[in-house]
Amino acid sequence: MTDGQEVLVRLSGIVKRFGTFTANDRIDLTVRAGSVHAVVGENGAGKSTLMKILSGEESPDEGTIEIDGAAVTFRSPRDAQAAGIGIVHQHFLLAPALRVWENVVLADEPGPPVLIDAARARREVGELAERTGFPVPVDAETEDLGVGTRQRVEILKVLYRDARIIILDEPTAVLVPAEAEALFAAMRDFTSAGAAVIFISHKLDEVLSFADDITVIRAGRVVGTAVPAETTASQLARLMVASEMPVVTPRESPVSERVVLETRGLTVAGTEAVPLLSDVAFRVHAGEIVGVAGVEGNGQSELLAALIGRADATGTVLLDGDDVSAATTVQRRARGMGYISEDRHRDGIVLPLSLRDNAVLGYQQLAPVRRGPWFSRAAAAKAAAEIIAAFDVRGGGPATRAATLSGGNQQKFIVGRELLRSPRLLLAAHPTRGVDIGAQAAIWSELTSARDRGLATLLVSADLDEILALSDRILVLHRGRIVAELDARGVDAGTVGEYMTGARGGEEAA
Amino acid sequence: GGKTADTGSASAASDGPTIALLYGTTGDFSFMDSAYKGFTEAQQEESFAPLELSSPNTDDYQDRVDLALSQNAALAIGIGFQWQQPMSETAHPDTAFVQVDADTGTVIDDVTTISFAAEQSSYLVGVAAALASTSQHVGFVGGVDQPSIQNFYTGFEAGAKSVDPSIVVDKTYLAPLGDFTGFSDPTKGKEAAASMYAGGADVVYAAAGGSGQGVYEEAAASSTDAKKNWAIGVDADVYQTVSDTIKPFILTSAIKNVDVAVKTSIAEFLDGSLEPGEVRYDLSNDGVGYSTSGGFLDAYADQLAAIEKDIVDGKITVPTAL
Amino acid sequence: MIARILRTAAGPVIAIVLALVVTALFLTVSGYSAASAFEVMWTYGTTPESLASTVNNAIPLYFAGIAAAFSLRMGLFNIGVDGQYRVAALVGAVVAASLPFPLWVTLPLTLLASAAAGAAWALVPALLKVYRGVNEVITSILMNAIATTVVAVLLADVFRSGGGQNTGSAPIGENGSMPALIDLGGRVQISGFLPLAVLLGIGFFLLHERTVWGYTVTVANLSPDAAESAGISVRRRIVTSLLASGAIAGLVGLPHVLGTAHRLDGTLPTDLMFTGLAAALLGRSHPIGTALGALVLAFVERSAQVLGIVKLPTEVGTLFLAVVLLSSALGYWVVENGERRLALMAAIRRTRAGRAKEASTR
Amino acid sequence: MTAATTAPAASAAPSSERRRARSILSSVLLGFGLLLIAQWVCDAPGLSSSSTWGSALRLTVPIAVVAVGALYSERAGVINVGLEGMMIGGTWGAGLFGWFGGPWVALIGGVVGGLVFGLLMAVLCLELGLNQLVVGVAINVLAAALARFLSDIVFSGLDGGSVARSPRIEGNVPRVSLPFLSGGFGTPDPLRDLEATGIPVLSPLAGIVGGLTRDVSLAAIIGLALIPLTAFVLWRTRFGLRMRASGEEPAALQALGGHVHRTRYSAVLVGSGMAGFAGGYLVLISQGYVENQVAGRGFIGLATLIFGNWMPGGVFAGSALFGFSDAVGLGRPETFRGMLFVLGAVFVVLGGVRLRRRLGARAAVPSLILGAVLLVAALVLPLPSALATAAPYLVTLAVLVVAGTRMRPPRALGRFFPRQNSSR
Ligand SMILES: Nc1ncnc2c1ncn2[C@@H]1O[C@H](COP(=O)(O)OP(=O)(O)OP(=O)(O)O)[C@@H](O)[C@H]1O
Ligand SMILES: Nc1ncnc2c1ncn2[C@@H]1O[C@H](COP(=O)(O)OP(=O)(O)OP(=O)(O)O)[C@@H](O)[C@H]1O
Ligand SMILES: [Mg+2]
Ligand SMILES: [Mg+2]
Repeated sequence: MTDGQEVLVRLSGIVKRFGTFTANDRIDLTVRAGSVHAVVGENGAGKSTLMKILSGEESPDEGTIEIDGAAVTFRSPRDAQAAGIGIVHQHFLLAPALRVWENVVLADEPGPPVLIDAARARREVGELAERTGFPVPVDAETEDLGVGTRQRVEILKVLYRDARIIILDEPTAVLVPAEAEALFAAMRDFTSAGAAVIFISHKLDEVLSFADDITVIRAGRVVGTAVPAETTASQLARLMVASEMPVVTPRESPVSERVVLETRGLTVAGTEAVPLLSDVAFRVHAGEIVGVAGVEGNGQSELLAALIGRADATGTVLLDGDDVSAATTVQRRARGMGYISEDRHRDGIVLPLSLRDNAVLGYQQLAPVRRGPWFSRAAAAKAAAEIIAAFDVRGGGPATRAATLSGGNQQKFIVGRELLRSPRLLLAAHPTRGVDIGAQAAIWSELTSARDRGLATLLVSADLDEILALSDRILVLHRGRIVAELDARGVDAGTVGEYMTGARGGEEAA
Repeated sequence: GGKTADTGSASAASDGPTIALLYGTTGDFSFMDSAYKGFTEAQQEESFAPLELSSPNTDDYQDRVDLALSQNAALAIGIGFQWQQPMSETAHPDTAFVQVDADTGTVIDDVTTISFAAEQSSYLVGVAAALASTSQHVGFVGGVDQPSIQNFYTGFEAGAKSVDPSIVVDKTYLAPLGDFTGFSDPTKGKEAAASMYAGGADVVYAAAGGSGQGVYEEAAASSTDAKKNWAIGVDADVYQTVSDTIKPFILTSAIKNVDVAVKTSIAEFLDGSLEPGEVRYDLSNDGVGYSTSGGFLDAYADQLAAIEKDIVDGKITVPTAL
Repeated sequence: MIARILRTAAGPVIAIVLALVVTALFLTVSGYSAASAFEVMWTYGTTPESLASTVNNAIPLYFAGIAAAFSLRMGLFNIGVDGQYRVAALVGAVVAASLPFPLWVTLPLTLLASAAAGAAWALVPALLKVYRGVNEVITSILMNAIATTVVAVLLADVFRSGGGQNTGSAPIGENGSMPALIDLGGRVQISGFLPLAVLLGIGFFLLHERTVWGYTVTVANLSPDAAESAGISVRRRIVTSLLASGAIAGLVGLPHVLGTAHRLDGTLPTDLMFTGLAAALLGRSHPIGTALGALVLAFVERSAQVLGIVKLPTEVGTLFLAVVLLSSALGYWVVENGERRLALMAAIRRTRAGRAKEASTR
Repeated sequence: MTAATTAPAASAAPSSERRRARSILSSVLLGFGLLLIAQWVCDAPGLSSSSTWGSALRLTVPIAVVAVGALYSERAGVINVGLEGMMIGGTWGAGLFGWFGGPWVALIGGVVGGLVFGLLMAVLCLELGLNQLVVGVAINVLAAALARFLSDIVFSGLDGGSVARSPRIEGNVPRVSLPFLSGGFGTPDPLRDLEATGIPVLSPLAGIVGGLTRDVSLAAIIGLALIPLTAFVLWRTRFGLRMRASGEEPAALQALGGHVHRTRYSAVLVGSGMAGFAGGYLVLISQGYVENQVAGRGFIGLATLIFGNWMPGGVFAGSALFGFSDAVGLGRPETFRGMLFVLGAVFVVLGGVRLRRRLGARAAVPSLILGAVLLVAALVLPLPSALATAAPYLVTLAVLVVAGTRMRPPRALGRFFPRQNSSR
């Protein structure tokens, strides 16, 4: 594998324990200069932990790190940065109230000692953004930015520090394909200049087309290495989780004629004159999955919020023919709406609470958990146990805190919670975001079997492949409007992408 | 308050009967300090075992009375009108009770109640203020808007108006009823006085405990060659306690001899002459008065003496807020 | 089970030992005898009268603590307990003195009126928080000061009864006063508020741990976004939690008004909020913990009264209180850290052993 | 959202600044106009007298300083409920130091006294991760008890000292005035003369300017200078940026190699030093330590910090509002009426503007109603004198009711951040 090119990073025998748990167990990893090295593995395999060790945020309990052939010890991220290592975290580490340029230059500010030369800092960040092709609004407050832009800010933080070794921890989980492409292109520029990129992803086709080397980790240990040319996605998947690539079972019954969800003139006003969601009308039938495609920030969030009753929306929402436009979230859920939220940590699950308590979130006002004024803990525990058993949630029982579950298992738990109640309509946002192949397969099969049982699903996803694989029909949202309605069978990703970016469609669809 | 390094032994230090002082906490620059002073002075002059039961809490008066009884105190002196209830409700066959600073007319079985005619001394300093004022404009800064402080004002205003019915009397309370920060906020005292001096007043009477310090400072700070400003102190002779730079601005102080009351009660108890019933401390028995330190009142000494005599003789009736 | 009891007890025990040590250090350094101080405090504090008084004095602290805990559960810091209980005490005193009904009618009405007054005073921070986004801490601080003035004005100009230096409201007769629950003669009496306090604690526990409402509050506190998605109105939880906190705070002054002074006057204690908050924090907002915390603090306050007998300044009592508060937090820290350390050591031993076994089998 | 907007933002800045300056100027003019009207309507010369404004300035300083000190700690992510205790520490330290070293040393003593409790808070909150509310409350109780306990040991035996008071501090820090305007450095004092003439508009203006510039203690100037200084530190220095970052997202700071603990320590200590300075300032006014003289100003400081939305400018506005209404409350009753009138008029105008801009009834109606109530109160109702002592609280509350915006506390406020690699 180390054919001629010099080795930039060599990790050997890395061990990291968290209390009683061993997250990294004697891991070896070798990264060549000028290469892209992918690290793959199931959720909780220890990938992020390994990267934190390499970036100086955690110190290993055992093992050595070599950079350019010399052994190094990182006492802090600063040491790692001095050695040319930069990391883009899986979960963004940005101070929300700080401006973009402030987030970028933080702890490495230009200017005389003590002071910050703000003008210079802004200029430098602006130039860097321009030069490297990661445009950002330099003076904007970070909390006002969408995920794609935040991702770019994170990358600029790394580039600003002249990193030669760039770690990307699941950088594409939140990006739409076009954004991901741009990211890969830019990364190629760096590697051709001699830098190395270490890159973690659960999207195996991405890994195969972009990486030079692949290391597979399972349960904290290296279980294999590969080069893309000699391997396939399903081989990789087997290595990772001992499971096959997720496949979608073709539908057995045709879509029913019964309309479960119908919206008319659904509009969510924005802060300015432009509405966030404008005059949206569509139908979802029983036993149908309708995909909603769109670049992040084009109204998908507002659409879901309006449907579940969290947004101030105008227009009509009919559920099984009944007008629920004025119903509260609780009433809508009681009438059979399930909701898989966009960001599980924000509003899908309550991390410090037990799985038992999380198992009834959203259903707390309904029997069996509600008994008069009382909260039936037994019923909640039973629900949790059912979800855990039926959806193969690993990592704990009803008493386990949700935070200690890996992301993929958290996601399975949420999907399970929403499906357990046999809803009529499921609003599913990014149901497999950030979960490993095994979990993705499990979630997909749950969604399709629920579909076959007659569930109507509205599927929002940033992952076009997922939409194409699961949907019967696809709606494309652009600037808050539906610009296209496509039959999923006859369409390819390119066409959908053109509608999404506004290159196609426009007037005639509106 | 006194640091008493000799600890460890309970009150067996001196022989003689145990005498308990029941009070709040010292450091109020007012009658608690004064009472405590009387108590310590009595210890030097008489022979008894002192027992100090102090507490900052307002809800444990009864506990302290009980404690005094349980320590076999022969005499318990409560400082403040709040002792009225526990002292009247507690059986005390072997203990004499004295309640200091009772309301005029308070009679409790088997308890000696001591009241002060604070309005009389305030009347006299009001007269002095009016005589000393060249602008015919004086002021009053009260610490907390409560009856005992209002009583100072009533006397002061009546005294000032008796000299010049058209005199202007400003009045400010630093805090409302129940908010005792008004007695310990010199910053506010200073600004209240500053407003009065700037508005034309040249004598300000401070009945504001520790906040009075700010008034005295402001009297000195705001005086100019063109306008001399005076402050009047309260309770004790303030002239004696302020620094030399401020002494020239302390016209007089209205004095309430709580220390004398405590000391006298102890002496009377020890020689067996302490009787239950009401004792009134007023001008006639030097229970209240005004100070002449600094000699700033020398010019008006005769006038003041005449008025004092009229009050004692009942020719002048001083109004009271109580 | 034993381990759990040990674990629960260890924190407070460490806290009190620490507090004793620190206070003793202070006393010794400044030339006082700590041993004699603690001895007289203990002797006096454990007399039947003192124990009864400790229980009685702990009740208002407990009310204040539960009021604080109620808001803390919703992530709110109700620093306005102070103002709430003073306004409510006035209302309670007036109602109890003026109603012509027998005790069993007057008393519940008084309690309700006071609770309502406390809740009303908490309404301002609650509404400002929900509709204007104003942090409840600032509004509560302001409302405390305003409460002082409002009570002062009402007491001085409207409800004052009697003259002289007494600024109290009208005296409350037999039909409005809280009778003693247990009267063992002398001053060994247990206040009739004790059952109310116990009920309140049980109610607090059930409400927060066993009802759907409690569940929704937990969710709303931990994750407002998740709450909204689950159909839980966070605003409504904020308002109800603050109002309930205010209502409970409204009871704080009543043991004094209805049981001791039989009117509202200058003897109403002024520091109940912070001591009560301290009790809640000592007890980690748990009803039983808060009760223990309140008892400890009341015991210290009561037994410190006796310090004058050994010529010690009363500040020692306050000092001791402050140190108990700090060391209680420290006590929990010691326990938790110790536990974590023990677990870690055990884990390392286990993995070493595992590694050795692996090596030997290979 | 995606395009780089460096250039337009840079060119837009000056014009927005100019717009802001213009709006500030016009509101100042409006306020002054209303003041003149109120003065005439309520017959309250005190509203513009130099004594009121001088008082307002002096009463503003301690609150502004303690609040801006709390700003450091809270911006760095540490809730500071212990301000009152730190201020008490400051008063006691100032009393002790001032007794043997004079006024300047007293100020230093104040800072030291505050630092002691700041250090305690920092260690307990940052190292051990104790609940910050608990620590704050405990510090308040502890400081009050310690101050009295130590006074008993140290001050009681001294001449002029007692358990509740330190010996008098002789001398004071110099006071300055503007030369040739308010009589600084032995020059004439035309503003005072102008104020005395009673010329409309000019004489009130002279009163206000004179009050704000005459005989201002250097300690007050230092205290007020801390506000722009803090703004500078916050926005223009590395420490400021890191402080904000550690209050928003400490993990981000740490991941970039910053030192969260170092930053938080510095911030808490600087803040406590300022709280102590505020205590020292109080001691200079009373020329000695007086027990309980802090009188709740620490809590007011905390309220002011929140009122000011954790911004130096807001903190200044809040403390100035508080100081001014406090000064007015301590002055003559008609001045208080005048202030209510001004406030009511401002609210009514604001409500009118909001109605015209169609910001919705919810924004406009409270200010209109409250404004009307205040106007009626100012002109017609008999006001109990006790109300004046509550003036600052009522005014602040009224402003909050009308203005209340979404507060934006530092996101990591109160969140413990363990030391790095603590698992080892
Ligand atoms: N700070 C921590 N304390 C305790 N355990 C931790 C901590 N961080 C990680 N872990 C544990 O280490 C394991 C590995 O975590 P890691 O973040 O490296 O997984 P990952 O491979 O990145 O998973 P994913 O694909 O979901 O991102 C997790 O299962 C978790 O239980
Ligand atoms: N302090 C902790 N104690 C226990 N588990 C932790 C702790 N911190 C993190 N973890 C767990 O470590 C695992 C990996 O953490 P990480 O931050 O990579 O999130 P994740 O689970 O991979 O989420 P994602 O869905 O975004 O992949 C998660 O299971 C997380 O719950
Ligand atoms: Mg990860
Ligand atoms: Mg993950």
